[in-house]
Order: sequence, then structure tokens, then C-alpha cells
Amino acid sequence: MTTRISRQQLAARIAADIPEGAYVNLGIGAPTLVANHLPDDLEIILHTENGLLGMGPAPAEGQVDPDLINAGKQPVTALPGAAYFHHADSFGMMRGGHLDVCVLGAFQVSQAGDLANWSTGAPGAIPAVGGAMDLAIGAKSVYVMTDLLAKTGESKLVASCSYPLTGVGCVTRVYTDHAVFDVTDAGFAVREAFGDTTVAELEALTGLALVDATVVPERAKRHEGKDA
Amino acid sequence: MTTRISRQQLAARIAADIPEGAYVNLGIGAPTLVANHLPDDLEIILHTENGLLGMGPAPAEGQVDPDLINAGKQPVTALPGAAYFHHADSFGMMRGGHLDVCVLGAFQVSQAGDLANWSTGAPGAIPAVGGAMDLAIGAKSVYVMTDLLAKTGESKLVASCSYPLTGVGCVTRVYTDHAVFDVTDAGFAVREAFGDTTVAELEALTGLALVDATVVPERAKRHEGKDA
Amino acid sequence: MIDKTVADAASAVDGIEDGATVMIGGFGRAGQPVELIDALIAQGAGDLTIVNNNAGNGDVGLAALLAKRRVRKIICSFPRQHDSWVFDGLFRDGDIELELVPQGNLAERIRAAGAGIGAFFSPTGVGTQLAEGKEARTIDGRDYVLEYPIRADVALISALQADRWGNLVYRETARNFGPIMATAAARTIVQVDEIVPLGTLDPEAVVTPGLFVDRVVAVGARRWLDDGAFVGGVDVEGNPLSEEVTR
Amino acid sequence: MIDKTVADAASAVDGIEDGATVMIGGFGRAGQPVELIDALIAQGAGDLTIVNNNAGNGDVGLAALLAKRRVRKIICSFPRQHDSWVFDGLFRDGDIELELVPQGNLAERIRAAGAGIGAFFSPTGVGTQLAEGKEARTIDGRDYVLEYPIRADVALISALQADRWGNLVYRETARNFGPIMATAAARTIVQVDEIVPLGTLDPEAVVTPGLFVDRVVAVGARRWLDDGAFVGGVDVEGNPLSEEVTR
Repeated sequence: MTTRISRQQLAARIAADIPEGAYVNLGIGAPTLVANHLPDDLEIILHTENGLLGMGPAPAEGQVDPDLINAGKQPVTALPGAAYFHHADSFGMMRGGHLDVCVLGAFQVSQAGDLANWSTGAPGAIPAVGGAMDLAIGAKSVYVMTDLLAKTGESKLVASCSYPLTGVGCVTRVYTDHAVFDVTDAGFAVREAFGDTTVAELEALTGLALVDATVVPERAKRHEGKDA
Repeated sequence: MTTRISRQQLAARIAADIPEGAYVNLGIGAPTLVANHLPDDLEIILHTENGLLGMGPAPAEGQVDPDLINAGKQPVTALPGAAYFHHADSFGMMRGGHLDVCVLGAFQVSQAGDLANWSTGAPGAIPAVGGAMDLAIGAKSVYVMTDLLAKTGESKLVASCSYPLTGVGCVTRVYTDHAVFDVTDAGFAVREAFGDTTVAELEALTGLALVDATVVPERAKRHEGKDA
Repeated sequence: MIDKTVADAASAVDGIEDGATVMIGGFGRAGQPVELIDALIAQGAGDLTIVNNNAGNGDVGLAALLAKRRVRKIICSFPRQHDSWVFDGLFRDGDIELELVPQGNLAERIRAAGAGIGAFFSPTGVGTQLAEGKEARTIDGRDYVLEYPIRADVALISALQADRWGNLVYRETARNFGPIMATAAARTIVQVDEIVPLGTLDPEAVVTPGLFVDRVVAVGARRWLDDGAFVGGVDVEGNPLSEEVTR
Repeated sequence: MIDKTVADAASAVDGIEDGATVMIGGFGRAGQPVELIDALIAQGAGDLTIVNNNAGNGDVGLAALLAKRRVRKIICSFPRQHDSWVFDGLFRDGDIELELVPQGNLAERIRAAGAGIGAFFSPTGVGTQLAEGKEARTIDGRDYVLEYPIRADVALISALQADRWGNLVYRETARNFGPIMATAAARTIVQVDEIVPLGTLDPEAVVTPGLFVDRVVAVGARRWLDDGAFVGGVDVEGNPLSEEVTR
């Protein structure tokens, strides 16, 4: 049995990789937990695709403002230094490669970095994509936050996705409850295994040949982007 | 000898065709004179492509603000109700067909409504186009303001343009010192001849067969646009 | 004198025809033109194509319009929500057509319509089901699909304040789709909290110049701004809704 | 703490390399980043490609950069002006390359670069010399030509105020190309009249979010705002310019 970390520990682990000054979009669901673990003494600027940079935490009791919400339609606040903009400008930021980091959930990630997170493709399911495809291709670094195994026990890291794709070759790194994986030209590389977990155990869980991240460099960023 | 009206009279004639509530761009040069003849008691909103709707007249002596200029880089003012915007938004207004009227100068206009006003094509001439091509294709009605004859005596209304084109089939109406011409599917139609000028005289001056505007309808507007 | 203000929401939506394509602003409840949607329901136009980010929530607003079977087709990015039961039922029964568009492509296609762009190459959706059948091209080593403008006959949007020329300012994330939808419709109809005198709005801060606006109606301050409650909608039976904001 | 401010214009332009593509904001004198251009001249980078609406006026600013033969190519809409003698001479002698772009296509191509659009179909220029050799297409009965993004290594722009996150507000028609150039360059460098404390700028009125900005330098209030005189440039010899505003 390999070591697993909790959802909150995983959020903290991701938060630790986000440097000061980064512009970050946290996807709907579990990725929003990352915000709670960003250090108070570092300025990290959160983007929400419905038109706000400089998003702050949830409002205090009684301070809900229904005009001020995040992409998950939950009430939020705006920090000093915030800016509002419309949807075309907001997705231009994303599509134009101006965000440093995006954290997304996943159904599956392939060893080529393909992401499937918007549809199980089940017959009769009502589709809904929202901003998932824009987020997947937009940020300089696309981090996936997920359990390594689905509830049914299958690995979410796969040789190739069986679910409908959200984006092709777009994932930079996958943070799971067992380990952190980089997407490399040689497939998934174990960047960090939690506790006493071994690469061999991870290979058994995923059914994939894994490489050591310390010997294979992180995939090059896909956008030139800003150098600040 | 046909009747000719002055440049200022021509500007007044054009101004008389612009209804209240119209959004209007007046091109660099003679078309700017039209602004002086718009009735004070009608609200007509002037657009300048360098980023202002609600442009007002030139500032009073000593009130020049170099941040507030028109497309000809002359100092202007802004009226109550004005709005500033960047160049992409400004040309989006034009290209998107949101302006009601644009008034431009011309070297030549063809009977198909082609406009040549940016280059004589002379060898060695340094080209400069500015916003001319955007203006030509953008407004719902494109009015040309020009002398009928060039200084060398040739008609500026032509069967087809010999100068490099600014836009194809874009001109709605031509206001000249001799007459006002509509561009129709049957060629130029004399909408109004000034003084004792006759259609026969205009045909002699232009070398073109002209039709009577009262029997050929004005060319349909090219954009759906707003219906306000 | 230019005066784009109209007396009430019913006058604002007058003339919307059967078969029209209608853009409706808002993302969730922020920026949703609640009073205009209710007026459209009362006005009666049907066989509509609706462009919205979602496909209605609960039994009010857009969901109520759907429930009355006035909508033939919806173009949106995220129809399925926990409270989208009206749409869900119609869709499962084959009673509504859906064009699913990634949210950024939806926004850019609306913007393209307003800006006179004939089509554009977007990297979003490349290699996915939503790009199937679309023209693809590799430019400078990156893959794109060709996306076309989305135009509308009418846009119904919500802003904070307007003047009689139709200049608009918005409030916080309620801005969302309003500014781009205003540019993409032949007729743009806006509900605002209040109409202010011409010259009151800061020309540096006007988000939508009046050029894009045809009719403005003041519906009063949204009560939610005062007491944190979302009200103003009607349910399927046409009864007023009064509901606490969902956390 | 994020702090994008730098001490002076020289620090702001530090690191611009030979061969770089540099966007320079401004339309005429409004929004022209005078101090940054002077600093670029002093910094010495050459073999540049410049993107600007014009090609320099008189003997100052961009014209001075051209006169020092630092510019290999210029992409602009309106090079020929009554006082563009520096550019005119270089062009006639074949010492500078010109890409002439209709102003709206120039703006949209810059915007496309910033927004991640691979290419777009524009109706502007169709059937003219400036569309020769470009891919053409008829869409819904209207003719278009395909236009590609213009990206830059560096943008030099001018705004009125900034905070330390790089949020910007502009002033009147000096806004012009600044907001779009800020999105299209790998490094955006901004001169402002003043830096204000974080939280001072109205988040509803911020035109360029700090996301797009890398370095900000305060150069003081432009004296023209006080006495109607345009000053701050240097002539070809590097002497300060003091000139009445041309009417």
C-alpha cells in the first residue's frame, strides 16, 4: 500500500509550487482549495475567467455581493489592485498565454499530456464544457489536481485517453494523492513520490512505464509569454 | 458653364443629409468642414478613429490638450456623453458596420462605387494609407466629398479607377461642387444638380452616361447595422 | 435630442419577432437581465435561438422561457448545471437543439461579429469532439480551428448605469458578456439600475459606448444589493420569486 | 511583494536586444512614450523592427531612432507626413524596409497576437494593392483577406497612472495603441506620469490589467498638460526639444 496524502495536503503541495507574482487560474471544484494554501505573505494574483484579476477569498457572513462571483458562481471578493473586464478580454488573457499557471481537475491524463476532463462520453449525458478547453490550452503551465485512481480503481494516468479530450498535449504536470508527475517527451516522470511510495508501486498502479523526473527535463513551456 | 458651389457650401449640403442621432466619421481634410455645418440643435455624434466618440469642436485659445486630438492630429474637445476606447475597439466599430455615415475625400470614384483616395500610384511616392481602407468599407453610408474635376481637368467620377483602390464597391454617394451623385447598380445617378446645371452638362464633364436618381433607388446599405 | 430610454421593460422588448436570434447576457445570476427576460416571456415571441453562457437555472428567467417552449435552439458553453432541470428535460426529449461552444470561443465569436471579422483561427478545442468537422490549420507550428462569428437580431443585457445616449457602465463580474453582446446584435436592449444625466459617466470608464445601444430601461436598484436576496424573477407559473442567494 | 516599478527610463529599457521587434505606442504625439524612446536611443539596440502607427515626426523620438540607423524595418499605417523627412530620406535611399498596413488591420493584428488568435479574415483592404498575395475568401457573401498576428519582443507605451502591480489607466485619446500593444509583446514597458498606491485605481476603470505589464517607470507629469507646450524629446543631436504645440 503506497502513501496517500489528503485533498487538503495535495492543495498545499500545489500551492507550494506557485511563485510570488504568478497569475493563476484555479479551476472549478477541488482546484479552488489551492487558494486556501497560498502563503499570506506572497502576492499571487488569481484570475477568474468571468472577468476578474485580483480575486480574493469568500466574503464574510452577510457580505455576499451577487455581482461578484467566481467561475463556479460562488461569491468572492476583490483585492486592492483588482481589475474587471469582459469575457472576450478575459479569454484573450488565457488563449494569449498570459496566465502562468492553471490548475484543473481530470478524468484522465495521457502520457502525451492530453487532458480529458469535461465529458465521460456516456450515452445520453448532457454535455457541458464551459471554459475547460480554453483553460487547458491557455496557461503557460497546466497543472492537473486529481486522485491517481478513479473510484472504480482505474488509473487516471493512461497511455491514451478513452474519454473525450479537453485538450491535446496541454498538461505540464499532474499532482495526485500518491505522487507528482511531470509530462515529458518520454512519458510520465515521477517528480516526487509521497512517503514511502516507490516508482515501482506507481508503475503497478498506473500500468505505465514511468521515468525519473530528475533525469528527464520538464517539458518546455508552450508559450513565450512574459518574462517578468 | 455649370453652377459650382463653394467648399463650405458643399460641407453644408452634406451636413443637411445627416440626421439627428447619426454616428459619423469625418475623414481628414475637407470632410472635417462638415462638422461646422451640423445644426447646433441636433445631436449628431462624431467618431474619431483614434479613440473617441462624442468629439466636440476645436478648443478655445489656450485650451489645447495634446492628449485630445482627432485623426488629423489636430486638437479637439470632448462633449458630455463622450467615451474613449483603444484602437482595436475603435476600428471594430468601423469594420463592424456600427457607424452610420463616413465622409471621405477622393482622387477617383468609379461608377461601381470603387474608391481611390490613398495613393496616386506615382513612381517613387511614399505610400501612406492610415485608416482610409477601414473607413471606406466600414460605415453604412460612405459619402465622398470632392470637386467633380481634378485640378488638371479630368473627371474624378470615372468608369473605372486608374489610381490604386482604397475600397471596392464601397461608395454610397458622391457630393461634388457641381452635383450630388448616388452610386447605383445602373451607375452614377444625379440626385441633385446645383443651380442651372443639367444632366447633359454633367455627362459632358464626366464622360459618363448618367441616370436620374429619382428613378433609380439608392444602393441598398451593405450592413444590417442598428435600427435605432 | 437623442434619448434611447424607454418607459418600461415591455416597451424595451417590443418588436422581437418569432424566429429571432436573441443574445442574453449574464454569467450565472451576475449580469442576468432578469426584467428583460420576464418581459420577453410576456411579449410572447417564440421559435427563438438563444445565445447565453448557460441554459437556465431553476424555474425562472431563461429556464422559464425554455419551459414555455419558446426556444428552438440554444448556443451556450455550459448547459448542464445542478438546477438546469428545465433544459435537461427538453434536451433529453429532443425538444431543443444545442450548439455547445467552449466559453472562450463563444466570447470571441460574439466579439468577431461585432468587430466585422469574417472568421478566425482559434487554438481552443483543437483535437476535441467540439472541433469535429471544422476547418483546421497549423500556423507557426500551432494548431487552430476556424471559428465563425455569432450574430444576433437582439441582445438583452444588464448594466449598472446608462445615460440617454446609451453609454453604459457595469458592476464587478456582472460585466461578463454584456459589452460584447452589445456589439453583435442588430438591436441592443439594456436594463440598468438607473439612468444618469448625460455627462455624468466618466468618459474614461464607459465600457459600452452608446453607439452599440438602442434601448435602455431603468428597472431600479436590484434589491439583492441591499439585502443580499436575489429577487425579481418569476417562476414557471409567473409567480414572483424571492430566494436567498445560494452560497 | 510584487513591484513592477523601476527607477528610471534607462533601467526600464535595459536588455532590449539587437534585432528585436519593438512596438511603440502613440498616435501622433498623444500617447507617445517620449522618455522611453529617448532611453532606447541611449541604450543602443539596433537592427530593430518597429511597429508604430507612423514613422516618426521631425527630428525627435522615433525619427531620431531612425536617423541613427537603428531600424531595419517599420510596420505602420501612415509613414508619410509633412514632417517625416527622416523616414522619407531613408526610404528613398532603400535604407529601411516598410510594411504598410491599414490602420484597423494593424490594430486588429496586434490585438490578435495578444489574444492568441492564429489569423483572422478582415474585409479591410480587399481588392487593393495592400491585399495582393494574401489569402482571400468569401464568407456569407462578403469578401475578406486573411491577416496574421503581429507580435513583438518589447512594447514601449505611455499611460497616465500605474500601481505597482502594473495596472494602467490612460488619458483621453492618448489611450490609442497602448492597451493592445501591452498584450502583444513578450515584455511590456510603460512610462506613466505617476505611480499610485495599490488599490487607488478604480478596478472598474483599469484599462490594462497588470497581467500585461512587466516594467513601469514614472517620468513625471508631462509639462504639456500644464502649459500647453510639448517638451521632453531630444533632437538628432540629443539636445532637449521645447516646441509649442502645432495647431
